[in-house]
Amino acid sequence: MIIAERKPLEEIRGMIAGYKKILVAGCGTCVTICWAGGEKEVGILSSQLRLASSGEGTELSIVEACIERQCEKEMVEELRDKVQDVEAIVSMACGIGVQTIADVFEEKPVFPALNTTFMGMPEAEGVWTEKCRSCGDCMLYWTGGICPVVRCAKGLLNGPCGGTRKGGSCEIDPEKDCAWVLIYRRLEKQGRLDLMRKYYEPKNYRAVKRPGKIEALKA
Amino acid sequence: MIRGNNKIVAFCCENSAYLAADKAGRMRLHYPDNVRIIRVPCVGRVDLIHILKAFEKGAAGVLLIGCHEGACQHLTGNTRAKERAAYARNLLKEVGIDEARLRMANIAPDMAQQFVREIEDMTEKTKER
Amino acid sequence: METSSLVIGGGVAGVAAALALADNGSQVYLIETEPSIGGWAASFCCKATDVCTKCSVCVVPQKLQQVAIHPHISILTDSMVAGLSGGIGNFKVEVLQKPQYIPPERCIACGMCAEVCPTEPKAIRSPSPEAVPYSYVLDESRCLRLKGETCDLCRDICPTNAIDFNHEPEKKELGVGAIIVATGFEVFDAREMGCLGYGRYPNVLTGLDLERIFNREGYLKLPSNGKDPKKVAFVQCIGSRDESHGYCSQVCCKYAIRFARLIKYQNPNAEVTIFYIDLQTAGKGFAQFYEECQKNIRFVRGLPVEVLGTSSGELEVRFENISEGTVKRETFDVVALSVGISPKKDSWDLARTLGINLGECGFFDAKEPLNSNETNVEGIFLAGTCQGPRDIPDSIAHGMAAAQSAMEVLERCK
Amino acid sequence: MAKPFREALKTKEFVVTAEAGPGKGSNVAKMVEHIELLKDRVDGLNVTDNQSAVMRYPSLGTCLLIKEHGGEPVLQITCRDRNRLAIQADLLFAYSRGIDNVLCLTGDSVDVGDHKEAMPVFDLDSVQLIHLVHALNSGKDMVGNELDGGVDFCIGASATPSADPIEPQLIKFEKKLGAGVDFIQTQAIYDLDEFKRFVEHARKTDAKVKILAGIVLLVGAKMATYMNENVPGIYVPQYLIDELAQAPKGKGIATGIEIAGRLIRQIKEERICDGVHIMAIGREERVPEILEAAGL
Amino acid sequence: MQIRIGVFLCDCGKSLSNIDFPKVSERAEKLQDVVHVGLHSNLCLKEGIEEMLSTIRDGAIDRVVIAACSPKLKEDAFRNALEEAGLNSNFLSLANIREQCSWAHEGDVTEKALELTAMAVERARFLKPLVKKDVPVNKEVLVVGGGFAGMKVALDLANLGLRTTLVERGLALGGRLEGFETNPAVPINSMRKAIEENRDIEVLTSAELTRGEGEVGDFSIRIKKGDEELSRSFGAIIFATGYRPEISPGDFQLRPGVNLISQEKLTEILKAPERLELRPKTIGFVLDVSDENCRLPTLSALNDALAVKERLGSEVYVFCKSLKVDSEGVEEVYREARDRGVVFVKFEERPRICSEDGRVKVELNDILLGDEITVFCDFLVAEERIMPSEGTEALSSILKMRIDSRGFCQDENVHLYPVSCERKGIFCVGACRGDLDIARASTDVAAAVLSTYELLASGTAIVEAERVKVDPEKCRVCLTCIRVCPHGAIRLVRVDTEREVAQISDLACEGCGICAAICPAKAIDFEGYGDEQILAEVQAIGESL
Repeated sequence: MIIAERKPLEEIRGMIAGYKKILVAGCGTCVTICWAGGEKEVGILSSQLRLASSGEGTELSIVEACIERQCEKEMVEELRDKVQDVEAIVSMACGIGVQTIADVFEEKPVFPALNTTFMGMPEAEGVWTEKCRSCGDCMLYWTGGICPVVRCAKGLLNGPCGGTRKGGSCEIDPEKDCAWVLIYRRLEKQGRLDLMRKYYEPKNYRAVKRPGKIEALKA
Repeated sequence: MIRGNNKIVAFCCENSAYLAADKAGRMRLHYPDNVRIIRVPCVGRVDLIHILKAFEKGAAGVLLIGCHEGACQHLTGNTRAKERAAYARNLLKEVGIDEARLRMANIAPDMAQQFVREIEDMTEKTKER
Repeated sequence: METSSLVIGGGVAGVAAALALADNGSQVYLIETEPSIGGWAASFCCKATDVCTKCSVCVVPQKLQQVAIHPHISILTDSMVAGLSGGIGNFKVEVLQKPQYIPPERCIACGMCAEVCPTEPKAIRSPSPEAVPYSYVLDESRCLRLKGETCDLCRDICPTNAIDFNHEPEKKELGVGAIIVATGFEVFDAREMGCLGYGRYPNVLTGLDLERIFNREGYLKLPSNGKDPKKVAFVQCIGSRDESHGYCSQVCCKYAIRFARLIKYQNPNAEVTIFYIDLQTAGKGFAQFYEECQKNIRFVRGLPVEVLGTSSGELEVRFENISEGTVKRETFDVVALSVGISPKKDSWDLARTLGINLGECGFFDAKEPLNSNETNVEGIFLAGTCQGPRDIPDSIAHGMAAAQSAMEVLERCK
Repeated sequence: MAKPFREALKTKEFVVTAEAGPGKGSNVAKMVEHIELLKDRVDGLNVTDNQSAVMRYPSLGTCLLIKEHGGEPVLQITCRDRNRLAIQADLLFAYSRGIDNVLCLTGDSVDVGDHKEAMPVFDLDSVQLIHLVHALNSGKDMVGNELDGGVDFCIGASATPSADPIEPQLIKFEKKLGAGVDFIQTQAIYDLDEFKRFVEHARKTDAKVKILAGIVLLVGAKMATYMNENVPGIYVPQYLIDELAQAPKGKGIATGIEIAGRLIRQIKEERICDGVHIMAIGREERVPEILEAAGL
Repeated sequence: MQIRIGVFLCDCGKSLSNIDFPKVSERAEKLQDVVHVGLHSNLCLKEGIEEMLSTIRDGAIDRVVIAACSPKLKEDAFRNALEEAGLNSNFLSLANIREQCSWAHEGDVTEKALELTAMAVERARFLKPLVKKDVPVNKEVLVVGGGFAGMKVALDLANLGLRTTLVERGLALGGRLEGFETNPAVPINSMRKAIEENRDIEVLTSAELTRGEGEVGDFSIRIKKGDEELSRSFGAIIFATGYRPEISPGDFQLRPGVNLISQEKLTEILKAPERLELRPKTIGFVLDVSDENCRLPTLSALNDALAVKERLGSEVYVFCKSLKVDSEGVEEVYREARDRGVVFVKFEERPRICSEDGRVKVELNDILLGDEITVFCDFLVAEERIMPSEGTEALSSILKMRIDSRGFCQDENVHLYPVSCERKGIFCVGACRGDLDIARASTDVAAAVLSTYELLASGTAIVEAERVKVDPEKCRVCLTCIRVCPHGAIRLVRVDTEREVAQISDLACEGCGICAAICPAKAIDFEGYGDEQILAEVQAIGESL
């Protein structure tokens, strides 16, 4: 799932400075689930914007909306009526949603309210961690299902660096586990340590041509 | 432009703070009449948007009053409210509203005096606006 | 055969029992000698600091609420059991109710009667904030009208015409299948221990006084001068574990420690000392709390032999510090006597009326250790502190347990 | 003119190298001093590559300086700052200027350095780097294109004998040996028994590889405890810390030098390994004293 | 459909003199959707309610706002009245203008009274009807743990006609009581027999819970018995898993061996004293060394001490810090023990214990004598630390219930005492929820039995359907509500063939609204405390009227 977090209010206000009528559009999928851009967050941001502008006496009227998925042109269409009578759009979706809206409503300026951070999963209530960097060349089968590209600070492929801290935490953050120590422990549990002893060639960082594009010629 | 008023919105857990307020009345402990109590089943019910909207309406201050930690009938309601209040204070800071205008308090059903004190404190805090 | 039931006593245990029975469909008569239910616990205070200290007082008002509005519970206040006939499954209980000059179901607690009452102090008492039912009470001994004088001020002003001076004591006969006795306890009268100065010095208080002070005022000030207490002493086992009380009251150590903590919390520079014989710190969730308390509360083993007022208004406590084996004098500005739970003096009468036994300590006697609800009379069960000392949760549990025994009887009656 | 380092590795029975840490800025005077001071007393001067991710005068440049002053440089290359193209290019250049010893490292993370916002490259890891050097040595670049004019590097790698947990480290270490290295240079060691166990283990995988024990000069108890808490893979036993602590004021470093000397002497006498690599971080001028203390 | 709100003001017998009621009612009439304003004096009394009903009955009103005394007093009466008048009982909105307005402030509070009324009116405009409905509940009960408490639960429930399945991890029923030979005689064998004979009790020994899903009325449980796994469903679950005694040698500076014996060992000895080659001269009991805040060790020590006196006639010492006498009858036993010559020695610093020529040497500072004493014991009976029984944590995580700070069942929350836990339909009795003596345990049992009976007896439960409701259309299935619900009342269910969404069990829901507050999709509505209803009140604040 795509994880994002909201930008500081100041930054958002900077973007919309000068506009008097805006649409704040939430997205009902990933960013709702990671508490960043769902209906609830739309309400909070809108309220904050109103408070801030009223605080300094500038007028600002806000239309609130939240749609199923902002990454689908057809779904974004639902916003058209609302978009008509606003000067600008603040999108609370991931970068994909923002761009879809920008494509669909070319004439209107679109501003991102979120920073799209990574693909991850909920670790605990309200905590999300990055798990995949979509390298296009998945190697999880020989790393015990733990991705070193993401979870090792240096993305090393042939084992830990010398920076592993006491107890097996990462050089850059004692709170973070060293991915390779985790991999070692899991493979050991599975009796597959031979996989870790193997030498792995330098990674192919062009497995996916960037910008990525897949044409599934099925069906 | 939002019309300011001097109201204090107090979201009161009906198992504790709301009873304390009733008791204060029964004891005729007079306190400032600018407080508006909104009864909630648990202070954990109070959502950020409720707090923000109260300020949009121009409230001078907002109080979340629940049971003491460890005494919430829903176990986590009051601790969540506490965290939520802390988060809300950041949201308020972002929009340039003095965080002191939002407070989370813990009060037991029989603590009429403490309830009154909370209201008076908040009224004091919000006077010089 | 009767499926309704009688609960004698509207304290925590009685209320718990009544609720349990009523929730299970039995029609419950809850009779209470006082004008309002709730017993002692209703006047107690929450002892939370910044966190809950598990005194359980806050569960009481809710239970009272539930009882007050429960469709299957009829509350008879100012009432007592006058006679009993029949037996398990169909008892006939004779209940005597004092004159209801102001029947609760008619009083809207507007308070105008008290305002106009000419006597001083008023013959019409306003209910305590916790009172259930929340209605005004007329004090026979003070009311001019009842003394034969002509005064109708309250009756005339009462907007609901609730007041009726001609009200007579009422006899009711109730048919019930099972009876639960939950008459509760008496707080030990600290005056009996004259040497400790209770009643003589304003700053010598009892645990009960503290409960009420915190409940009403919310903060402890010196009764003598309204200042913050600086040096506070708690004295344990007052009316427990002595010649005339061969038992541990079970509640005193815990409430004393909680109060000590609360006082510390409200004014951190106060020094608090607890004098004790054996500290009873067992019980769910209490261990950690006790550990915490040891950090800033002084525990001294040994009980004061005497408390004397000094010229400067302080209290000199003479005690034997057993750990050090010395007799010491130390002055405090408040001495709190942790009074214990005593059996009710009038238990005898009820015991006779119901034909149930009293134990040697003066509490009602349970048939066997493993079922402390059963009495020697089939169909009559005991709940709460009338059977032996208990704290609030234990009383509630015991009340529910009594209800369970009663329920079995009622089921058989169906 | 010093003897080539690879010769020393082959022939000398106790090899000594010292670390040279370049400074920030183009002024190389101090560096030259150190080179002059040490070039004839050690078998190799080992130059760090933006050590601990702090931008400095380049390793490559410093190696050239050493060459010019007649010393024997060992080029450290990390994977942090260059991708596979840049690394190969640098190596070709180095060799063309007579720099033929290379120590292959992963490199500290940029997060610990002074350019925290930098893009961490790590296109390769240390094991892959070793393979890459071998490829160059065989006259081809890593994708197999012929080189016009090949190279012949003496290849070194690092190891951390007192890492915890050690097992994953050993596996990686075996991979390095497997890739083929001429010498191993370890992270600082203080606990010799632990180190002996490590050497034994290494020998099992590769009997011939030369092992240089890392010796970091302790300048005081504070530094020692600091390293224990903050520098991964270094562990200074308490008794050494106490020894440093007991040293009279200002004499801390003297004690440190004595400790270093003692360690080196013991390693030499007990033939625990093939030599030492002395790291007198920022105190290169004291290295001679260490050598004396060690009786070298 | 136009909303028609009736506002009923009560001046409490004209006693609320600091409110100008005519003014309030005149202004209230102007509020949106208000079609009737009535001024009353005793709404809380029968006649008052009758007055109100007469107005409602003629159908002119479909929402009722009452501005009077605290809702805590008469809310239910009012709701019942609405029902009588054929209105849904949820179409009621109250303004507390007595306790929290007239009585609470000095001087004229007409404005506040008006605003409170306006808030209630605004709220009323968003009220939706709530329907009561019957939900079936499974009448089977699962009892976990076959010790005294578990057995008693099963028997008592059977008495009340509820079928139980009694799951015991061990080979046989009985639990720890076997050891308690010297404790108040528990009719353990007769209980066992009664259970065997009772057709309403199914006993599964050497069986354990492996999985648990669902909520009160409908728990589906997997039980592993031997190598087969049974799936059962139950309406309620009662935990009676007891405790685990533990001797930690660390607490006594010597290993448990010949001289330092466990309580079980002592019981063996007492059962057959003749087997001892020579009678022990002195036996000591040491308390308060492993856990100063525990009752059970004291209870067994006292009973055992008496038994020793009686059967072995040895000298008996009890070393302790504070004797725990706060259980029924313990003080008496204590006194009896002293009369029988048992010596009680109190200490502040824990005693120094060591072996010396085959005996246990106990050195300590006797605070009553005020100096050091040394006692040699042939046996020292070690104090047993009372621990949660094995697997308590696992078990409670299977059923998503909290454990307390010491690892026992049941969170330390007074509202759960005595026997409830945060999940409706799950009860904890006896020592599994802490250090409870057998008398307290049997009280627990009775309490839990009655609560269970109340839940299940009728086979159905009446609930307010969908008071808190997840809108399946809006639910993003983020699982947040499921994770945060303190009562484990929410689970995923298939709505239409393929899609799963969160659904709240009306029966298990305790109506706290935590889920509604946290749902990032705003998919959860809480009738009575819904966002629009709370916000409606907020909106009415400070509106000049």
